[in-house]
Amino acid sequence: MENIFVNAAGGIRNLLESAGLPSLVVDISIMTTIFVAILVFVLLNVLWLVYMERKVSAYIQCRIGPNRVGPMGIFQTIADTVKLISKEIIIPKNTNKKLFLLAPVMIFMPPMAVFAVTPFGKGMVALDLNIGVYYFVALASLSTVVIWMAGWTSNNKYSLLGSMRVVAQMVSYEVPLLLSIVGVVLLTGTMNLTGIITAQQSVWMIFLQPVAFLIYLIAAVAETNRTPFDLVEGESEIITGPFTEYSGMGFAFFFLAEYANVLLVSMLASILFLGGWLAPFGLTFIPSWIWLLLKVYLVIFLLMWFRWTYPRTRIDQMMAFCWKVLVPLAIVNIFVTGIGKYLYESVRW
Amino acid sequence: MKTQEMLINVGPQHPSTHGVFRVVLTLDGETVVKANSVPGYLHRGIEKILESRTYPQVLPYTDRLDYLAGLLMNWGYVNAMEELMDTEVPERAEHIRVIMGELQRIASHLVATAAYSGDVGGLTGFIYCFRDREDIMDMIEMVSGARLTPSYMRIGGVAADLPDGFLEKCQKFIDYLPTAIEEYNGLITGNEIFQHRTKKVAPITAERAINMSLSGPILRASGVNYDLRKARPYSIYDRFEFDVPLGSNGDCFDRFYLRVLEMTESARIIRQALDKLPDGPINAKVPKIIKPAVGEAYAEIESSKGIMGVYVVSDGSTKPYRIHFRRPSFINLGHFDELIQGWKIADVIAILGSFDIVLGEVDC
Amino acid sequence: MTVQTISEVKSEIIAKYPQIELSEAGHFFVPVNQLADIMLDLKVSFGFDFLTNVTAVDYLEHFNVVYNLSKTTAPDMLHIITKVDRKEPQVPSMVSIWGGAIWQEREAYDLLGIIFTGHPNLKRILLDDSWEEHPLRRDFQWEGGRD
Amino acid sequence: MFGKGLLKGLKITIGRFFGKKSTVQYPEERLPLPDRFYGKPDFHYDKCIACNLCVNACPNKVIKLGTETVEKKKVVTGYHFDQQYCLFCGLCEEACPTDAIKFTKDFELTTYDRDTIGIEFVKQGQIDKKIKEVKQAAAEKAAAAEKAAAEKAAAETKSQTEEADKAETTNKEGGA
Repeated sequence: MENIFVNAAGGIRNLLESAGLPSLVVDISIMTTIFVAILVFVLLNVLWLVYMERKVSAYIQCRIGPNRVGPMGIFQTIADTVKLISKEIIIPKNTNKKLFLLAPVMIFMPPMAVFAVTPFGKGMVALDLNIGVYYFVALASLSTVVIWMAGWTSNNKYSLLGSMRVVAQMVSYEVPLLLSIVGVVLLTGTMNLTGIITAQQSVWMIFLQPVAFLIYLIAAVAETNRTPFDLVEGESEIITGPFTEYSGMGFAFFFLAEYANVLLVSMLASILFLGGWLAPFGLTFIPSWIWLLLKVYLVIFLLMWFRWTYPRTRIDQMMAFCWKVLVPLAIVNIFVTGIGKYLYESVRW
Repeated sequence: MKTQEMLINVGPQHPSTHGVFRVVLTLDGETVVKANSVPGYLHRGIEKILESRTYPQVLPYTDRLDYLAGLLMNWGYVNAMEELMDTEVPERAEHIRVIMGELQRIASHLVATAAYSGDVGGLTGFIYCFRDREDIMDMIEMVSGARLTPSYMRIGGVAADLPDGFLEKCQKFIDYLPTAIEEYNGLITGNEIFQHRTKKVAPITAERAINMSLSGPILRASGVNYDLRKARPYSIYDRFEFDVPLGSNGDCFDRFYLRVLEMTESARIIRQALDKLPDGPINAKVPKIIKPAVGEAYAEIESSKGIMGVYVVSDGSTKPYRIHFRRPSFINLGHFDELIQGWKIADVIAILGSFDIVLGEVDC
Repeated sequence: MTVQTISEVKSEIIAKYPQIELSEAGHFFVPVNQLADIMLDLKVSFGFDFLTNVTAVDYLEHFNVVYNLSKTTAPDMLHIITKVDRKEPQVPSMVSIWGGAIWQEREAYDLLGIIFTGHPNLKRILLDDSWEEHPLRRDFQWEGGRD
Repeated sequence: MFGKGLLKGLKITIGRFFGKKSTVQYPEERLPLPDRFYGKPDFHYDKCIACNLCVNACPNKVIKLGTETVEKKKVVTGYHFDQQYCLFCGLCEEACPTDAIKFTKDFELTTYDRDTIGIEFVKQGQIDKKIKEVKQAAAEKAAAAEKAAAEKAAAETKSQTEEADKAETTNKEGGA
């Protein structure tokens, strides 16, 4: 069980090599297989997350939620997707058609690209980049541009307001997110995600960096545009913000991309703070990738729980909270971490 | 660099204008510079329709004014008719009216609480309030046969006596209500994000509130103790013990929280009315064909949104010459344009929610 | 201060303004040319600070514009009627005295065509701006509907 | 302390997450409807006395009652209920002296087109039967009346003769 995916990849490689193919072709086909596998993994998870969100919200609200399509309504998202695919894509007048249609396609790119460097289990990483954290921070913020693109080309004032908010919010919350990760990087001394996980062998980062975890969590909620920071969509104020004019599959892409982002930030939270695929209490008979999934879903549940409990903040309050509370707190955290590390090391030697 | 003001049209199709209300905002960034309300998208000409209806036939149309408080609208009309005709309503009927009216008030305030929670983005609070409102709707259905449009009151009494099992059900609900209110307070009122969103937002001073003829929870949130049930008791409200909750700042939070407090007071009134409920007839002796003498009457009751007044002019025939409704939401909204200037677009929704308008009533 | 009953208040008002006619039902009939002054005095000297209701009735020969005033401190209410010529229905606006009249007067203008002089924004409120008639007038003709 | 309210909210929602659900799965499960529920109207042909009270009570002119006078008796020939305009206020039910119009608990009133939403309660068979009954009753009554009249006439002639006899006797007596 533990090495089922690693062994499968090795098996394919052996098979291709024994067929006498040149090593470049073998590498390319192995990479392609891995990326397809990641894509399938992400899409399946996203579909499941949509279903899960509906179920969690329903249970919190004393309801049952989807229960008609399949057992417990488990195929509801598939039915919805089929419906959305079959719907007409309406393009508003006086828009830049190419950009308008490009935005929903592009929205999946940043999260998908980041998944390339995330370790899914022991030895299960497509690209073991030594600056994984840096890569994540650099790429994740790209979705701002895509959402801004969608809002601007929609030629709708609500979309414009929404995309203005996106830029303001994402750019601001990028800062505390980054600063909270710096604490972890300081302690582990590496930017490689696998390295960060193995550095947590003795103790998880959440116990060494509780403040950083809290800041990361709050910033992650803001980065994924979820309540209490879902001002971008803010359906009671600006309809659905930048996505107001999208219909059919265009809308579905944005919708699904939100969950891909949720998956991504939760995965990083578990990698950076919850020990990634490390098994707690020595329960190693459960495969590492299952442990990672369990942790990821714990964080996702936390995000959903927040969403269905809290109201939305106002734009000025949200920005004030970011710059006046989170950023100073994160900087203080870095200082404390640095001093702590220095003291700890000087005591040891 | 040059900035430009933006004209944005909120409504009539917008998720949180509580119906088909429309307001044209001039925005500077996200801040409102100028606002222009445009009601009337639900105007059905009820006052004109009623010119060709007989007096009892007016009743079902009053349900459709404030459709979240149909019984109170019924009451407003029959109250004016009883003043016009000098009818004495039997004791039991008055008690039933108080019980049903206060239940309806709780239901209406529950919707206001729910919608407000939804307006600031907390959908779970919305569902919780609606879950508990369902019990009241069941009771109203049990008594009148319809949930939203009860048409239950009659000139000189009520349509039918309380059915078996109602009293127990009502008692049970009143006993349950405090736990429900505690839940709302925990989830909505006590939430810091919610408080930041609503406190100190769009305060109205007491003088301004009186000058703009605001009424109901909005007026009382500014600290003006003017509740018709106490100030000018109609029906049998002078016999019950209850307090009029008052706000101090007149901001969105006070307007919201006042409704939660009023629910408790309504429950208190219902409890007393249930204890005192006498036996006896439920209808006064009213002629079969209602023909009031030539004259006119204006009477007011305290509806859940504010002062509901009905002005009836009789020309001595079976049909009213003119009926005018003083609809609280309509008059309260008159202050809206002025109030939202200088606030953010998110606040506009919060302020509108705190006004608790029902478009059936605004547009009539 | 002694508490006055509503009838005492009414007789005091009548004593001050003999031009007001008191009907049997206790309604005040105020001539339209003195309406603004009397209303202002009712607010300032008699403490009627709350304008509850403004409406109008069409009697085919004339309009009755009806005002209901009350106090937030006492249960008193006044029912004031002023007769307006039907050909030139002009009434002074109460917006400068009670801001609450702002939408009610617009409604009366919209539905009955009474012109409130001095109103800051006398436009149609419920009906569309392109509408031409005033539907609550008794001679309003329309097509369709249920009757 | 800041954050207390936030935590309390989380506690409430997690409690509800594991708590009892309060929804009803509609087509399979249904809530009981109270007896007074105003659903689809129902009309009892035999109870109707064609008094027109319900037509006059209706605020929205929903009911059209057709009557025909057969043998001096009003027979209902049509009772059209234009359901799309019904306000479900129950004023017709209240006005009816014989409970001929009643509201049932059926609330699923949607139809696919406008033509089928109005209900014509009276069937031709019912009218024919009623007219026949009325005619029969009238005929019976007429026959009975005839019989009675004949009997009466007979009795009258008899009494007349008796009276005449009496008169005669009195006259005779008087004369005597």
